[in-house]
Amino acid sequence: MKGALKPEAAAEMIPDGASLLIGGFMAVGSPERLIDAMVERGTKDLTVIANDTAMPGKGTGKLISAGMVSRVIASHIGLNPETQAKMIAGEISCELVPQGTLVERIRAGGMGLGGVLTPTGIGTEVEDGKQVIEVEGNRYLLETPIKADFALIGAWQADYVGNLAYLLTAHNFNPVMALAGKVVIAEPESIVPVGVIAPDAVKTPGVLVDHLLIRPN
Amino acid sequence: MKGALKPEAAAEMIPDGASLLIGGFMAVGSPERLIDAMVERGTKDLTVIANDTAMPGKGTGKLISAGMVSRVIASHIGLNPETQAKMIAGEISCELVPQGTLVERIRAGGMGLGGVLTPTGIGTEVEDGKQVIEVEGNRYLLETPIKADFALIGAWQADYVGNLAYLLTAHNFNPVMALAGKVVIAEPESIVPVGVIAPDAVKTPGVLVDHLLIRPN
Amino acid sequence: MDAKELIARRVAREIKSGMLVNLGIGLPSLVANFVPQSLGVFFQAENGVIGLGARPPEGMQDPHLTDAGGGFVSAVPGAASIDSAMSFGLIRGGHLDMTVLGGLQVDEKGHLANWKVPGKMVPGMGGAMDLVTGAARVVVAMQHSAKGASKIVKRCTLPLTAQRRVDLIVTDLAVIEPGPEGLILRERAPGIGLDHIRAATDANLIVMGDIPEMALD
Amino acid sequence: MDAKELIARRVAREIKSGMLVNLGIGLPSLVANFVPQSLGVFFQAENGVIGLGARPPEGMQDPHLTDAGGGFVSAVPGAASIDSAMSFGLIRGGHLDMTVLGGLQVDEKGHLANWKVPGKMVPGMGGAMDLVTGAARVVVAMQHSAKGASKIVKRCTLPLTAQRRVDLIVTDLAVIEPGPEGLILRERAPGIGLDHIRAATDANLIVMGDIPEMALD
Repeated sequence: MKGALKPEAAAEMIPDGASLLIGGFMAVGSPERLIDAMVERGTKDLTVIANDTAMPGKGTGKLISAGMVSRVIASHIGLNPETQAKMIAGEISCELVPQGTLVERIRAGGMGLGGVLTPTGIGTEVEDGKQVIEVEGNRYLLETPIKADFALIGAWQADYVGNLAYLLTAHNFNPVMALAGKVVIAEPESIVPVGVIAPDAVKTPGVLVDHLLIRPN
Repeated sequence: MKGALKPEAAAEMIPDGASLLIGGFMAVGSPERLIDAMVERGTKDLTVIANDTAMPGKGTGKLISAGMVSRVIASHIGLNPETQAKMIAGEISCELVPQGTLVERIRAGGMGLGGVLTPTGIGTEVEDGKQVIEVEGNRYLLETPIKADFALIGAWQADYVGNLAYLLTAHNFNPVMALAGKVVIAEPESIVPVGVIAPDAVKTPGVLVDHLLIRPN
Repeated sequence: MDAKELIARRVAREIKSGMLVNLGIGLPSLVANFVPQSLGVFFQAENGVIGLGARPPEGMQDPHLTDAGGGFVSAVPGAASIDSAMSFGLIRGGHLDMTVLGGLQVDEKGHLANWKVPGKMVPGMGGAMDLVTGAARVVVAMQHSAKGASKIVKRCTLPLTAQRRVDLIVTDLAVIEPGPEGLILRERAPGIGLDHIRAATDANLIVMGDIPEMALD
Repeated sequence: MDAKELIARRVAREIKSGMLVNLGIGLPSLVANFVPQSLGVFFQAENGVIGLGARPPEGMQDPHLTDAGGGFVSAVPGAASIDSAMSFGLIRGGHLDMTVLGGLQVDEKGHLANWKVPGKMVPGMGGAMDLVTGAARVVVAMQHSAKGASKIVKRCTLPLTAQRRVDLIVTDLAVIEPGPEGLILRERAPGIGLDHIRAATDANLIVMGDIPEMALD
């Protein structure tokens, strides 16, 4: 059984310089209350690993606007002009990763695999500096695993075992990221009694989740 | 929309010498009606890729007993003495693969990855003859992807789009195998109208499924 | 008919019954308007849904159901939720029958550049590299020229999206099929002559026999 | 108390509140009987469930809910279904807090052999290699000797299960902790003297200070 934390208490656990996997796709499925509490606290020098940096005022975009992020690993930052501007100004270093590679690198980190062998990026500048492995006559990039100090997960339902269920396109990176954070904090939209989420509806088993955020209000 | 086939019609699609991914764990979640129809037809020289060969009279064990299988790729054959006997007699060649490696190799085949980098098997006889890749100071076996001519999937519910849902421990290898067969045949316990399986309950999207078996009776 | 509608209508004719199709943001997304519902086509949004439907009526939008551009969408009967790992597994594994993307340049080798203008626009590749690498069929939908310059060139000067040769280019002037020998002119836009196309194209076009006008449903 | 119960009771004391634990088939499976429900421990069956419960009453067995040995089980409140990819992702990724396995041999380096007797027993490794490679803690539960021969040996003559040093060995005679310097004797079984243990062990044991008797709840 896991107790549920207030967003402020969860934000306090995250020190300056931490690396964070943050779920969501253009902020859909992102843990917004936790992000708000982090902005309130003003943690510095964060590494954010996420599909994108959303847009100003939404999801991970709030952390960018608040100047809390020094490094981004993402597949797309094009809809957040502030990320682009800070990257050009040298305030944020950006590693851009193909979306399918990014999710597999995180999965590999979380599932104890040594990396990802993908055809994506072969023959492009994504190949630069990377090992190319030939398997059965085809060439693949070796992409390294990703783990982080924290995974911040947005979910639909949770129970107090920590089991999580997601809705529709709010799944995105969340189920995979929940595997790869040393500490996993989940922000569900509701928390239901243990036993209410059917075993087949659980997408993230509770054993992966360290802390839950309390219900809104 | 996919029409539903009788088991005999599905079994007829599978020629001698075909490679088959067959879902199930000790026959739990295996497509039993399809296997029965295959035994009736007596297809020869099959390669069976499955977690195990169950036991005589159950699941893939029926194909072994009927002498239809010349090659097995599995993680465990210890509960089927016929597989052991035929292996020792040289009638079946067996490749034994750690269970976690087997499922990842099939996933890699189905998801267009070049292979699997796993720590499992390092320093054991599983390492023999395989490439070892060092990533960030750790050593991993490079295990190659697996695909097959057919994937034979046992499911709980299907709709006529081909979407599949599974129950409890009858998931096992089925969702991953549905990615890696050139032709995917699913045997559901029931077929429901399109729209009845909620999008979040679908574990195998219908786009992966080529044929459904008709409902029993 | 404006240029975008022309392109979208022509691309729509490439889509066959039962396909799984991914449409890029912008021009490509217009294609859905011209695909008859009777075809039973499923559209994938790579952020996590198969079975993308129309924009929902005002007041019925749901923040858990959006497309890859972040816009509100609906789900058709038989839709399936997928996480990012499954989404890109389907793409990279060749289960996606067709992707339609915009382009900045396509060259005589059929190579596409569509994700970066060094020093100007560095939004990240998002899913584009996986889509072009893995989809069974890649169709580029774009204006023939931008700011007076041909987007069809001898050799891409912008960074490539993949080393894979795209399958078809549809512009407001022509339909062009890249092949091992070069760019084959297949169709002319209504009322557009060969000389017009040649003059607007900064690459060699292979012209074999009479070039018909595009058929548009 | 028979030898098996003794071993199971002692291993049970290694299990702490909130752990995720995988118990092997046979002797290790008895451990569950001695873990108080109040600890909130979740048992994983690698075939696909977290939250394994007791055998269901006669007539209430369900073919979709079995353990890795194929026996009928139940699910506790808060249980989660997982497919084989997630199951072994949890194991290999270090999310499994403890695995308890049987052994054929353990040697002075703490290496375990438990899956093959060349020429005699070749059942396949099933999940054993992944479990020993990936679990946070590996406990071997076995009789000290088989057919009069010590199962604790200088160097394994049987094929290894992994190159990883196991964390603890619990037998009917002793509790032994493999360390970088060798096998450290930690506890004696009730009524068993040091000389008895030494005589029954075909390997060097490091004995430091007084060796207490096993505590058994």
